[in-house]
Amino acid sequence: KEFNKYPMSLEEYKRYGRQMIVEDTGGVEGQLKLRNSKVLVVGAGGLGCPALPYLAGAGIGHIGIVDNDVVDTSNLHRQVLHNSNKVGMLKCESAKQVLNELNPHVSVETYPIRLDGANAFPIFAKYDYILDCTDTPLTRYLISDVAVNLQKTVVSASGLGTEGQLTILNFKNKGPCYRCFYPVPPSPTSVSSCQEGGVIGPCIGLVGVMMAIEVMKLIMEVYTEESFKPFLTSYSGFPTQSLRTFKMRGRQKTCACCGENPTITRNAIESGEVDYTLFCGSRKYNV
Amino acid sequence: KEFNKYPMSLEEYKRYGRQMIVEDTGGVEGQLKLRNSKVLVVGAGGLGCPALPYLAGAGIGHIGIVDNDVVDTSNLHRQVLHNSNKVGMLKCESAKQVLNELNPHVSVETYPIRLDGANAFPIFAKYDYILDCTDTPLTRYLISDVAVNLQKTVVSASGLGTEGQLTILNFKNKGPCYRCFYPVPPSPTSVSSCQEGGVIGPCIGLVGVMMAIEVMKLIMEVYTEESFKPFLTSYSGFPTQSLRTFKMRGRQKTCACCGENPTITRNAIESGEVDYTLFCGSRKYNV
Amino acid sequence: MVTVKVEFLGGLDVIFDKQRIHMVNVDSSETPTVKDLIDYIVKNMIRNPNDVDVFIENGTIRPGILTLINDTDWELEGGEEYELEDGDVISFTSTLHGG
Amino acid sequence: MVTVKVEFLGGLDVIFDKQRIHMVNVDSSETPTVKDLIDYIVKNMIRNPNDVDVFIENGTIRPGILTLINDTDWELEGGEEYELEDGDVISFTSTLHGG
Ligand SMILES: [Zn+2]
Ligand SMILES: [Zn+2]
Repeated sequence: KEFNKYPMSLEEYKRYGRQMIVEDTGGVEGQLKLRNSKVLVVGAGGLGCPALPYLAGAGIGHIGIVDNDVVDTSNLHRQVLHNSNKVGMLKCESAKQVLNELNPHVSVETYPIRLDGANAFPIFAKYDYILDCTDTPLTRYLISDVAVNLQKTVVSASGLGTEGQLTILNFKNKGPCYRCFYPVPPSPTSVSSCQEGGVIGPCIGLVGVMMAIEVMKLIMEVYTEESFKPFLTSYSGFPTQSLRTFKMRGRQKTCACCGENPTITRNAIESGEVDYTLFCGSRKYNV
Repeated sequence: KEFNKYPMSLEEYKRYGRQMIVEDTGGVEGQLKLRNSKVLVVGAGGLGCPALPYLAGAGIGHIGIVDNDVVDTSNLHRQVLHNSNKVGMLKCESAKQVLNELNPHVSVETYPIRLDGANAFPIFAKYDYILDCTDTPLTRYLISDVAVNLQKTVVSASGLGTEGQLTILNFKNKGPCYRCFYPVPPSPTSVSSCQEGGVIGPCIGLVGVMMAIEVMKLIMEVYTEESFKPFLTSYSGFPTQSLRTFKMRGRQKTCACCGENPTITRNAIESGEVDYTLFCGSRKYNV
Repeated sequence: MVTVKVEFLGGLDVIFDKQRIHMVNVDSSETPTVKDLIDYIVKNMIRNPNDVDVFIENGTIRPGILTLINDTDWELEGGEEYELEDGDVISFTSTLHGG
Repeated sequence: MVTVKVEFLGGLDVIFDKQRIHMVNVDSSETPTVKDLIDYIVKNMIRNPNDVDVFIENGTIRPGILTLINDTDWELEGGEEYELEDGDVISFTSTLHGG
């Protein structure tokens, strides 16, 4: 009973007070929603680095980080959660250190693995929301497919050069998934990742911060089944910073994953029947 | 001669390579501009925290940080460059530690002082660009006034709740200053700072990241005297994230600071003749 | 009669039932100006008389509030004397100071 | 003849002289559709024939490129059969994958 009367510690009230008094956050109730929520961030790179500290700062109770890559000097202009002393360290571990120091009330789990059809399900199942901060079409299809099969909502974003894109996939298992937007994968030759294309740190960083805001809105139920409309927001950093929100198609009945006769089932993904390497072409991708 | 042939070290080429291949950055030449530039960030709070690591990451050679405040638990939901172990430490020193670890090629100077008319001039004089990351109208007038008198361009931003604003002041000593936009200061009772009004961490964070992008554009001369048009960009985080850019008035001939008959001169500021406390009313402000 | 879209941004919506966007019909013998719109807002849209000071000071828009006509600073459009046209978007935004 | 604004976003501008925005006049015996616009773009606006594959695959917009009609997904507007009107904004944006 005492516990219900004061649902948070004094330290938490102090820590989150400035955020709780913003009406849109829903006060104590909203703060408890954040504390009880579990968010999985796939990729601790250019998007994950700016999203993660804001998620931890806001008090999202459980954060998972999937990344099997290690910190490299060439990452540091944009992956600013890491640093020069951490070159060679796993990005997920580097990020976890920072988050633990930022907010000890948040539990952080790391998964230093390369995400695939076999290992994704048990990990995703533990979380409420997935942030797709990866950098290849392969992982974008995989994350969306697994999320649809586990009924999870995904905040998905990407960036290159001075531009970025952001969308919400499989919203409450009613919104469109990645395959609704992109039923046919792009040919590998047409895809450039940031490794080849280059990227301005704060431009991809801004999109990562946007992802943190979107998942907070999902948790605080700013988006409802009534109010949510499928969208894709496009960011340009140069010459003038701008955001444009495109109204997008809804869930497609013909979608191979979320449609009426899905072939991209859990079994097909876990068994390797859906071959993401083949599906997206033979070029090697880095998660 | 050898020095001119390879203007940067191999480590720098590796560190900045992904950024240098973005056409808008101007390659090696643009990178050298960043390395040679000196940026002063006034305020290591909600705006400064996200701007600073991107400035350091991008390789801006000299960064100054003005802040006399110490880290408090209630800051950490939005001031994510600091952390729980640094509660009580000067924010400028906390930030400097992080930047030094992120990029040892960047020199960071700290100024743990409360900015005023007497101490601002010698500090500002050492820098090319000023980022106004403060949180009171008092400091916004002071920073703009000093910058105009020293012919410095200012990137000025602010935020509250789920919203933010960003503008460039005194662009190349030709654009409008803060007083051109706001010749009469607001009455103190009408001003709410984040202490009272509340703020969502990543919403103010996004605006801070925007500031880093704007100063990079200034350094890389994306904005020229021909292309620059006075603007104010307005960000909303809820319910849909959006940016709107308003076309603003140019420099005003009647402006008390940058106009034809200025009364806000260096002498008037340094001598205390311009009393920023009186000017903005009697309410106490925190820089 | 002229119909314009009026926006209250930067937190100004608190004195307008927390509604940011309003469609407003301004009636006037001559072509209505922004000044007429401001008078209309003060008379008809601010419910609590104590809130008038948040919007108006010394007979015009309070210092610290920017007025935009179709996303352009009203100083560039003639200020209070700007003549409203159907479909114009008039935005009032409080200047933020937090950081 | 119909005049529309065509935008190439997400890096697609590289095959159009690095220009993002183009004003395009589409002529057709009947009312021109987006399909006619795409044909026009391929025939008249892509200078280097090698670049056609970046834009078109199997006779339609390449997978990975989103087509927007006035900021709305063309799937909601009738796709290729959408009939162009003066002033329409047709945007093509390459999907980004970097992170
Ligand atoms: Zn689908
Ligand atoms: Zn001025």
